Amino acid sequence: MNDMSQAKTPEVEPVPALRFEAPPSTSLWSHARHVVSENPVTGLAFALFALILLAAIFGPAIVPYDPLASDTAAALQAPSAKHWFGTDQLGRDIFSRVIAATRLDFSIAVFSVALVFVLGGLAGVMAGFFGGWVDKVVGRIADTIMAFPLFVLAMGIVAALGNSVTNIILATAIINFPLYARVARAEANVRRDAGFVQAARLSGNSDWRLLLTQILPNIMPIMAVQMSLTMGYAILNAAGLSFIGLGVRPPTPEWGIMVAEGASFIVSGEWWIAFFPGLALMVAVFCFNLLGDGVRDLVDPQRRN
Amino acid sequence: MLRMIGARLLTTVPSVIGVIIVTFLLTRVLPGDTAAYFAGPAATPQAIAEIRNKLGLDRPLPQQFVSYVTALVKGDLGQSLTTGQSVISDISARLPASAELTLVGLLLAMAVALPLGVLAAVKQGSWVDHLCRIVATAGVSLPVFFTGLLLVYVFYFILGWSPAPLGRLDVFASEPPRITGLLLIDTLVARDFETFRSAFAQLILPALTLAIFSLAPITRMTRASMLAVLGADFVRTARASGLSNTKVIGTYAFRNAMLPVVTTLGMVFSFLLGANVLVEKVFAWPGIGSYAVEALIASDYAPIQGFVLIMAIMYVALNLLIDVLYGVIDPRVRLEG
Amino acid sequence: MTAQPLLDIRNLTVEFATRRGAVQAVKSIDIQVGKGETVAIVGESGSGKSVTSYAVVRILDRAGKVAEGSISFSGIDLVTADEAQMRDLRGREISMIFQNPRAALNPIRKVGKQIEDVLLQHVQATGATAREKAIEALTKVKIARPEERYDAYPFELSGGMCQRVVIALALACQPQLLIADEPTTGLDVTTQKAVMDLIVELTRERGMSTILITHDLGLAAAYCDRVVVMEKGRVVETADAADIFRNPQHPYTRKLMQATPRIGMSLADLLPEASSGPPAQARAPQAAPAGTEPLMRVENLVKEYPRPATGAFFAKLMGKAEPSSPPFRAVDGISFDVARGETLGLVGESGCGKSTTSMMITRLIDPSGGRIVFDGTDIGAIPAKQFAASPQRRRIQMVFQDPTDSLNPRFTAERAIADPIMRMSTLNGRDALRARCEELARLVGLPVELIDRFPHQLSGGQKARVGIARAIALDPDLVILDEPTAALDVSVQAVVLNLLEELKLRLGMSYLFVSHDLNVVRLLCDRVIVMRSGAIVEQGTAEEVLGSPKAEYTKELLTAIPHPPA
Amino acid sequence: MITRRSVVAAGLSAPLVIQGTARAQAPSRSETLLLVQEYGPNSLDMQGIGASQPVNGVALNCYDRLLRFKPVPIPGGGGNTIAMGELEGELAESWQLASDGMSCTFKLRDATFHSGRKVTAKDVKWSLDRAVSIGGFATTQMNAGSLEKPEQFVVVDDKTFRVDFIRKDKMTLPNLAVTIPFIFDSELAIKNGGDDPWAKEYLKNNIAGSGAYKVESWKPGVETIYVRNDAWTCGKLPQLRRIIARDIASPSTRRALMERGDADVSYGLPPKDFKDLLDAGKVNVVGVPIPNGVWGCYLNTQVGPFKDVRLRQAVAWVMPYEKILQASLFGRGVDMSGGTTPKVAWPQPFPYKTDTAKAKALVDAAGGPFSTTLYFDAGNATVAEPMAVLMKEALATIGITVEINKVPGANFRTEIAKKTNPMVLNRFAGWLDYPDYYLFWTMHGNNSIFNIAAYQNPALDKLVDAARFAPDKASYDANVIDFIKLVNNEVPMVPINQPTHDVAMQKSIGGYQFQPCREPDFRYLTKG
Repeated sequence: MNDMSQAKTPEVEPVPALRFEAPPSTSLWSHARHVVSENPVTGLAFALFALILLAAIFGPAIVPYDPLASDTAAALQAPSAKHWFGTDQLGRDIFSRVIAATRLDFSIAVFSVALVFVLGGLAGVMAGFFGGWVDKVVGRIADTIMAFPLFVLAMGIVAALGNSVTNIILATAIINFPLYARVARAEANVRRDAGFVQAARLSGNSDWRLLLTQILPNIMPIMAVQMSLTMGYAILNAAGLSFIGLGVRPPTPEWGIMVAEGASFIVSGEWWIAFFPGLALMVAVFCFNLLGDGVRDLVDPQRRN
Repeated sequence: MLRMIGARLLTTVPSVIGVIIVTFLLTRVLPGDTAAYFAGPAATPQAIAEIRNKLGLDRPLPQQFVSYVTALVKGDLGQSLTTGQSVISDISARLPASAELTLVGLLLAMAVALPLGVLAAVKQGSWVDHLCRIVATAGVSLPVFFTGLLLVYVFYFILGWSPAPLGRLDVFASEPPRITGLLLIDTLVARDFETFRSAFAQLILPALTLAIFSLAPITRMTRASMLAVLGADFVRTARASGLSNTKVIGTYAFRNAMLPVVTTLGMVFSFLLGANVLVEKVFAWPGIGSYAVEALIASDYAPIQGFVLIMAIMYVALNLLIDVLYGVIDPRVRLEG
Repeated sequence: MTAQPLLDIRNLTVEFATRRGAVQAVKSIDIQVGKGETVAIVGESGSGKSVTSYAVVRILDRAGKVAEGSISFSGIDLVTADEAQMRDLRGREISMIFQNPRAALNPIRKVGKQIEDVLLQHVQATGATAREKAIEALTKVKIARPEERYDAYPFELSGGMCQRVVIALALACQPQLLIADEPTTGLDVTTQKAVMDLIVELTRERGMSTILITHDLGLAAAYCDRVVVMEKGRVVETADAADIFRNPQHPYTRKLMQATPRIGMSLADLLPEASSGPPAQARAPQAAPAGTEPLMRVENLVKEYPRPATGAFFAKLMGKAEPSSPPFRAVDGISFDVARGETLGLVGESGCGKSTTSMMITRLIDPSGGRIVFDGTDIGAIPAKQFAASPQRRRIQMVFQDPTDSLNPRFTAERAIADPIMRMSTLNGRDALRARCEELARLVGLPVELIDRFPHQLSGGQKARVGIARAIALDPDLVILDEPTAALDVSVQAVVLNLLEELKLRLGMSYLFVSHDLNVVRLLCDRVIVMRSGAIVEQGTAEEVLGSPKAEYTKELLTAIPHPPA
Repeated sequence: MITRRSVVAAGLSAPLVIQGTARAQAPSRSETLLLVQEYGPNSLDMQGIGASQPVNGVALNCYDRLLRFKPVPIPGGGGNTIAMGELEGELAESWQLASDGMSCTFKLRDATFHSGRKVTAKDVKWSLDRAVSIGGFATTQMNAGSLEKPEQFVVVDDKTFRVDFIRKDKMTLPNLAVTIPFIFDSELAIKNGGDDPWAKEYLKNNIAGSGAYKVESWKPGVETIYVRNDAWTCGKLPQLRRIIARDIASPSTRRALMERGDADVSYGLPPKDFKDLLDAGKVNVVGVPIPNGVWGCYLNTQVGPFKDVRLRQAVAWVMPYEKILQASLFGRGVDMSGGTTPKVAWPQPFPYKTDTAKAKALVDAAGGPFSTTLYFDAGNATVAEPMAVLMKEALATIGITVEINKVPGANFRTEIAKKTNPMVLNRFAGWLDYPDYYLFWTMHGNNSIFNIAAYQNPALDKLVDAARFAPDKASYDANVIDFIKLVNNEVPMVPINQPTHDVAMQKSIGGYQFQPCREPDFRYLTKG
């Protein structure tokens, strides 16, 4: 959701920072270190991200229990040294399930974002760059999607195509399309007549070349910010779908489903079943959102010197 | 201005048509045989066939679409099979509930987010800035249904501060005569403060849930545009001519910063209106969100189509409103029209 | 200068906290401004002249702070004064005018209201009287129909108008000191004159002191009693305006002076004695003997723009575009020739259509009518989209106004220079390419070791050089120079202008030099075309047009230029 | 008196049924019952097409039938249940089977409809005619009791009514006591029915009956409010004057409401919650093993691996009965494993019990391993999902890999109608508690939608039909024992357990009455 707002951000011209002649070069890396140092929250975000990545890669290998193995004798146990996050209705170790779920949720986020980035990003850039009917068509499509209550649209798509990971990814990508299209469009439109684009024209670049060599690379940073913000949204979306029963198939561990399953146990006092997956969910989304800001700081040329 | 509105309306026509078509197709590819579902247990094939015929589901798609559209033109959104009522009456009965909930949630969010965003921008890089960033982000990072459940558990079940999540009114309170459908308003009109309190008490938790979720985008946007504006030349001029801080930030910076924020607000609102599906589910809120979900699960076409259509129209109206609002704040837009 | 100066800056040092520690933007300077005195602070970008003024009114941004020194304003120490006190002074005792007037005004507040805000803030008016006082202020700055203007929004006013409003705003409370920071940069010469005259007149009649911050020595000399020259944060010279041109003391001052184009000097004269430019040759027309086919013939070229759609809305918000109007002719049927080897000047004020013309000639946009015959072929007939593929493309190149904006931030200098070569020449092979780029770099005087840098790591002058190198990479026949030096400091401008001239001779190109700066045009061009609102008002050789103009408009332009005493 | 406000509401919101003095004397809180349920009725006409489960409740409380099941105490106490054989008159003051056993004559009570009209035999005929002709579920259910055509229903005189049988069927009379053959005020219905002879639209939104309760207000999906019909004569006047039935989708909320004493009665909580509530002891939980109801795993006998009876038996052997009972039903059910000698009852334990070795052997014999898919209705997820997961795990140990497919309610029926799913988890409960009735639906060759295993076996059909229309108890029992034996080793369906139907009630609530339709019967409930 939060990403929606990005679309219209640059309304007012920012003031150029004091310019000294021939600014010395700054490597991205040193810049990164600087950004983190001046903004600990971003540092935290990067750390979390690393953690999530590790969990996603090695998770299933390092978990103490088989995330699918039930043990009805040990059902509904509170967190303990044996089961850090406790056990669920079937006595499955929640810690193991939470960790194991990382890979799935993470890939849902990554793939859906990648998909929408390609579709929406490209459509938007073309709309912004070529204008005319391309712009109109893309605009219409975006409007139409926006006119839907997005979550319900996602539900509809998943319900219609059947609840599988692929469809969840697809649905998430589709409802994010307008967002990406708009941002990309705005950015491309601003740069469309920039001096360096004109210059490239004079250098005999075809429109398509311009698009790929001049416009796209310069829009990447903004899109990168978009992506990390949307990743969080993607996960939430998937979780929401699971909650109303349109998620991945049991017994596959997935945060949203686990929360949904645990939901009915909160009132009866077995809070941990929903709590820990919910926590993991929150931490992940939290991380992606902060990461968005971090990436913005990283790529913002104004903060370069 | 009027010309602008007219133009905007025209541009929205295609997307509304798009919505109608997409919804129709989407609902038709929904798996599950509505007829079989409503033939009830132990239904014989003939029985199912009868119902299918009764619902007109045995006719070819184009034909169904035509009859759907013609009905639509007559203002008939069809019958809901799950509630057994006409979709119009269902929606008109439930829309106010969702609207009230979303509106209050949004207001709540704004009351917190706007000052927070401004503060963060004015004190950029300070701990306030970081704090507001964390708080806002944390808010949006929580799945709404999770937040809802936790709130219910803590404030109702553990602490018992808030009333039972039984929908819009306490069981023994009676609904005020319906004017706007927004209970908070109707009760006041009816001078029925007892019911008002009840309605309000019921509203707090779900509204809070929504507010927490919509905190981030608004804060984010406010902060961003505030920062941009604070850096603008005219703010420097204002400072240089000795205007007081309140004047500079309030009148000069804030109003300019509002432009993008207004747009965001619109998006947040329409988003919430669709997204409070989950909240309504948790709080047994008789809104259109939960209505649509039930229908979807039962692959009950009419309500879904009706719901989406209504939402689309509201979305259009909302954007129109925003454009107008925009015009009010920003003289340049008026000229654009 | 009076014994007790109104403003007394002593040993002022301003620091900015950057990632590489504190950077001194202003280094222990002393400046005094007496009552009723007009002082110019002259310097190139980065000289710290603006920072000084911000320090005076204490509106340095968060990073900046006064490290040492004192600023006393009629007895009050502005460095130690508390914020409330400062706020009281700002606008009432000391006020400022900034460049880019449109941006300097609140875009969504009626200008009248904005003036009222100041008046009310400093209790110069009550709610009742505010309006009339505001209108009065507008009247003072010679704004026609002030009652109506009171309700106008900045975007409804021209740049000049806006600046008048800003002045009205600044003078509303009868301050003692006015600081004008580049008040006329970005304004057309005629407007510039009007604005400057207004400022001087108003300040004089009020017996106010004025600090004029500018990069333009001419302006300083023309309007100020005293000139303070700053370089890299230091005051290098302070002298009476009259003297400073006659015998500048400090070498930097001399350099500056020299770099400032004046009547009756040649390009080479712009450069310091030290550096040896190309031999100064008289600007005798170099146009090829009459009769020979011109390189380019433009026949009643027309460009019409439809009413801007909401797409332009963004640009508007940022005050970049002029207010929209129904379909209008940016270029209204103009015709002219460009002879081989000549430099044709295209001058006019903003919005006169000169940029549009150059864009059409470079085939970046399509004309609405007319022909552009280049070396026999009507390239105007080739749609801009396909022109990239046309063999003519490589023969017409362009140098852009803003060197920063015209370089892809993600390309190194080399990549930028190489781009046209890779696209349009047979030359291939990494090494060959590299060699060519280095050659070009040398040609434009860009240190070869810099060509691996990214734009944000290069100075303005260096970027300009990269831009030029790219334009000449394929030995074009015609190069359009669109205000190539507008964004550069005079000293850099001097060098670049000479470079261009030199390259032209060496490579036998023709130039179409688009500019608003007649002084520069006079130096560089053989023939001059003066445009106004899409039409040509006058054309002829540089001498004729700039020496003995026929058209009223041309005369107006010429008189508007501030002439430093030669 | 109809208050203005309620009319306004009626105009705008969902239809509001107002009868008599709705708000005249607001009943005190102690006379009002607050019931929370997952979802409410989608119509007020149980005979109508597409009526949802809760509509049974409306039929039960707002309408009368000729007969009703006689309350018999629940063995464990806590209230009453019913027994198939034992009926008592509702609208019928008395009834008399003809000597040839081919018809039954009813004497009607002196009862009045809510409209104030007297109930006549004419109304009874109209209503039963409607039930057999309207189509959909109502007609199907009527047929189950050999009530098939209008000719069977005869008006003798105003107060006398006769039902002619087309065949001897022990289910005919019980079937008159279920929630389908209830009696409408035919005049009122016809008057408002417009050109529709069965007044479907009108009766869907309005009550036209003589029952113990009237519907005061009905907001579909929100709440239904019932008020007592003080003129009810077909039984002891109910104690509760007003019933508010709120739809609360979230079970945990319903539970919370019960625990905090905000709601009086709650149906349909997850077994876990009933267990906890029972253990906590703050509220009463009454459970009745659902008669004729059982959770079963249907194994497709026509397609897929389970064509092979050995594999069906293997599943029956490997089924983790105990685990499932504990982990998914939390003990709220009766285990169906380890049966000994077949009895005349349904459901009853099959001779299988968890024995992996036996199962493995069978799979190997059948040439395992196999892989298959297990379907269940997402609507039952709370119970079915853990079951499915445990089965998946168990079957994996004997070399049968299972993919779980949770089907949204809407398409579950479509799925099972296909009869191609190799493995389906489903709970079926027949209203009429007879083994043959159950098998008629789930395994008979007529291949009803609930014969999910698509089991076809003439031998079984013969036995079931024979039992259904058995002339005497002896032959009936014999047939039942035989087909039980048959399915015991054919296992088209593996019975897992018989769930209990639980209701949570505040301690102050008494007089619980279980009904086969499993909807609350307000007429017996007491408060205080």
